[in-house]
Amino acid sequence: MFKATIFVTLKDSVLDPQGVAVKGSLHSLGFVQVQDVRIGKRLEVLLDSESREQAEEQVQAMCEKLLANPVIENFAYEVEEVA
Amino acid sequence: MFKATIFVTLKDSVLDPQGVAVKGSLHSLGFVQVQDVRIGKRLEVLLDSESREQAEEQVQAMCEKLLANPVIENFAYEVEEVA
Amino acid sequence: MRFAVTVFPGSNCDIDAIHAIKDVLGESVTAVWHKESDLSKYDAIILPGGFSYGDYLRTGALAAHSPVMEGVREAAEKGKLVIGICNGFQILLETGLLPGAMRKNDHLQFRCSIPTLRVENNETPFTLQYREGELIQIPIAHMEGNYYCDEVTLAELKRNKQIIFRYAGENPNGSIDDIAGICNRNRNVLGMMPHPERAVCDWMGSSDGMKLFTSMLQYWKENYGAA
Amino acid sequence: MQLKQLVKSLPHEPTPEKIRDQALYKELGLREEEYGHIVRHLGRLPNWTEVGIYSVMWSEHCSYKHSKALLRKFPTQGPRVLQGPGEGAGVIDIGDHLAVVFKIESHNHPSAIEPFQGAATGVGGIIRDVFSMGARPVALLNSLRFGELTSPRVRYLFEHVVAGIAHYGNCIGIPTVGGEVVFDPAYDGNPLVNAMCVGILEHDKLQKGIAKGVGNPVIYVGASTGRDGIHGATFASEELNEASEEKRPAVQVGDPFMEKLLLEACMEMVDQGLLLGIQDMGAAGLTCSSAEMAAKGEHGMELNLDLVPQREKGMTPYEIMLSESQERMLLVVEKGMEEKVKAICDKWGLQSAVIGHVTGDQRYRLYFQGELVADIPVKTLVDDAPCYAPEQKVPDYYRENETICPVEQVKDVDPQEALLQVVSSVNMASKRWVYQQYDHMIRTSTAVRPGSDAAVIVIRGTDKALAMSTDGNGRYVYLDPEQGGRIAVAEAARNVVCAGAEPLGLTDCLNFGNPEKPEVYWQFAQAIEGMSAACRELETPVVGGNVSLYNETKGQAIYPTPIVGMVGLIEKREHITTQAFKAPGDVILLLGE
Ligand SMILES: Nc1ncnc2c1ncn2[C@@H]1O[C@H](COP(=O)(O)OP(=O)(O)O)[C@@H](O)[C@H]1O
Repeated sequence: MFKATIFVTLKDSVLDPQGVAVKGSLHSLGFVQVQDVRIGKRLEVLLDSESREQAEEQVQAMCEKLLANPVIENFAYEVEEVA
Repeated sequence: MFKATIFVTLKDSVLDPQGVAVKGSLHSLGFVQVQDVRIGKRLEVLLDSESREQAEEQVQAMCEKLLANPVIENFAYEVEEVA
Repeated sequence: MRFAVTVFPGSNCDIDAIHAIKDVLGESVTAVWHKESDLSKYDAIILPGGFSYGDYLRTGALAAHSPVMEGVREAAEKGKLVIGICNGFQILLETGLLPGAMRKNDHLQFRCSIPTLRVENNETPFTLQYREGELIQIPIAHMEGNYYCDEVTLAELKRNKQIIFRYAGENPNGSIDDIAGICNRNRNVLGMMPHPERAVCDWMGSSDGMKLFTSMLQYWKENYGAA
Repeated sequence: MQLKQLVKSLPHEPTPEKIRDQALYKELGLREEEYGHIVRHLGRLPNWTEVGIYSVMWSEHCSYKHSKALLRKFPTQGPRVLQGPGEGAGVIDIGDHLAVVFKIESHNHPSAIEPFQGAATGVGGIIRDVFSMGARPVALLNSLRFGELTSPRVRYLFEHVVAGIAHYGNCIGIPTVGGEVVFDPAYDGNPLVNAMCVGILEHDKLQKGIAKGVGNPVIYVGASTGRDGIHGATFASEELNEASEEKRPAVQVGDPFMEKLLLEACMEMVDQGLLLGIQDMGAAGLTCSSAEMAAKGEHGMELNLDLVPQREKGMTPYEIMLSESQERMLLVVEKGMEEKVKAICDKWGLQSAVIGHVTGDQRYRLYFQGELVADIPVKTLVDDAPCYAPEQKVPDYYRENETICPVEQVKDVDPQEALLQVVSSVNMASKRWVYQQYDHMIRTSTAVRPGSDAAVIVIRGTDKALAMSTDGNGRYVYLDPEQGGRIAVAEAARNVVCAGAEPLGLTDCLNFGNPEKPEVYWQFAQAIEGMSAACRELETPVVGGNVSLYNETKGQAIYPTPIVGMVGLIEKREHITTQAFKAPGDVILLLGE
């Protein structure tokens, strides 16, 4: 079994309305040192693949097809073998 | 300047309807090896703190106060110094 | 004119679209389940609002891979009329039939209201009965209507007059350039956040959405003969 | 004990003897004498699963043990009433072979712990109550109470409750057309979140939560069962205290998308006439739905818990039975109809499983890994639930108030200043911030949107429309529970009349403090008297409702807050009226004293 941890983040050029709002809330809570907040996703996918290579290929394909939107997002992932 | 990368994930026992729906879609796209999907958040917070210790303290407090909902979520973070 | 309304798991404005076409416009309309991929029988396809697949992951993303979207793509290529309303717009973006992407409203809240729109281009099959610059009232109801595209795409949208509707008063979601609806280069695929099907009788609060549907009808009659 | 233990106890659970000796039943909210009843009913010591089942069935939430006697005072009959209290929701005839189905319910405690999910699942639960009657849900309303907005905690609760209500209703596609919000320090630690759903039913589609026909299959439909919400039902019957924080993981997460699928699948089954009985697995989950269905049908039931779809590994019978996972329904169909049910579920991508069958012996039997783990006379769970009539006492504040003359105190107030203060208070201010987060137009039948007295929904295919409103004023009820109760009913009726409707009937949610305190119980009894009197006068029967007791934090009770959800019928659309002044020169009339 393999576990892929996938990170989907907004491209730097895209304004992140959620991040802006959270930054505002943090400031009003007194965390004035906060300069910037960006919010992305962290997905954990458990895969019953034959090999690490196969798992990685599949994760790459999933990200391209579904998990990230290339117009506004980037993705990265790590795959590890689990029991 | 310090950059904190914060991961907020649903507690294991809490239902993740989003993960269930994404798993279904991955299956119908042919990724039948997928056993489980759980979706959480990844936040990047840029902090103008005096020291790493201070930054870590602040991040811990932010998570407890705002960024994670202790009733249903766990959090973890890493802090690194950036230029 | 033969209309189809696609139904995804979680669609919920499908009945409203059907009601507007059948009972108010008086045209034939069929609900098409997301597993069907042959839409060749229909002249116009409506992708209705709602929360297809719960809007999980990204709004419209999971629905974009449904078999019915094959049929929608084909219909669009053949010059048939395709309109995506709210969640339907989001699905069209995710399939790439329209450019750009959708983000959460800048105030992070769901917003339901009846904003004023300006008709920016009345030379499309969907707007030919409106005047250019006409102010109309069409309800919105969404969490993610904050339209985004990069500058190159925006310039192109402007150059080709693909921006069809803009919010004329307050922008309710933070969309770039106050965009409320855009079409493709061929003018036969329209995506819009406001719900014209919710503005087809005065008692609903506005009947300004009616002309969108009668425009489609007029266009079809003029270009393809009988209705 | 004579009868040898045929019923298994699981190795890691406390033994029946230990449950007795260490009074472990008390942890589940059962009293010593209640435990005694259980032993008598079973003729032996109950195991852990059985104690758990009794504890939820006999909790305030399921059995109304402190309120049943008083609730009987409500007038519940009327020429138009097709179904009074006792089922998922009340049903009133509106002609043309149509009926209106509606109910209000509280989700106060879950919302105090996790406001977004607590409020969202409250909405989900009340929707299931309505469509399990065979009705198509067409509108949602709510009634909310919070402390003062100056407190950050209150703002957090307020924002997240509203967002949670919006999330569920918007996603499932039912318009939220009305409601009310009041801020008062009395609700500081204990917000109230009451949600109401209204549906439209064709007469011949009326469903009941009943199990009958020996050998008929019992079918589980919807989301898998996890450990969520275990103890929710008993939890809702306890005061909030520091220890509630410990029970936090008990809060369940809602999935409106799943409920939309469940709704459509159930509507299809109703249309095809497949169902003999249907009941929502809400509070107390599988236990409450199955036991009530069996008891109502005068039948028994056997369930094999291994067949229950499960989300988590290693769940015990206790956990499976008490789980409050959302978006699940229990069905009983004619033998042979299983495939048809499955085909509909498959179409909607829902899981379904035959988990047992109806029996003729009025016993409630559960099997787990091949062993019998519970065997209970089913009627004892429902009909033999304890019933209390606690002591009543007129509170001191009430006596003291009798000697005060409030008119004297306001004599010196400048009316102009007072008016400005009143219109600028949060309680009077526009609630647009709230209702613009709710999709109130979906289904394109909302003729009067939020912002007027009552909301109006037109009924397609007819010239008719329904007006609806939720109202209540805790401060009035606190000052004079009997009068306050009357006023709540009258206000709701007036709102509905002002929309052009004739009031048909109402549903109520009685939010009170700890009934074991004599002063609180007096308020409760008085309010019910007042409400009943107004109902009789206005000929608006009570066709359903909900009781939420123990609304206290650190021993301090909220204002006694009965909420009334009134529905009225508008025969012709041209009769619909709204609140706003229409044109200059129109005459303004003042009716009444
Ligand atoms: N929680 C709520 N949900 C939906 N609508 C609400 C809510 N609170 C207030 N409203 C709407 O705002 C309007 C004014 O509410 P309120 O001030 O309580 O009026 P009234 O005193 O006339 O009952 C009503 O139309 C009501 O339906």
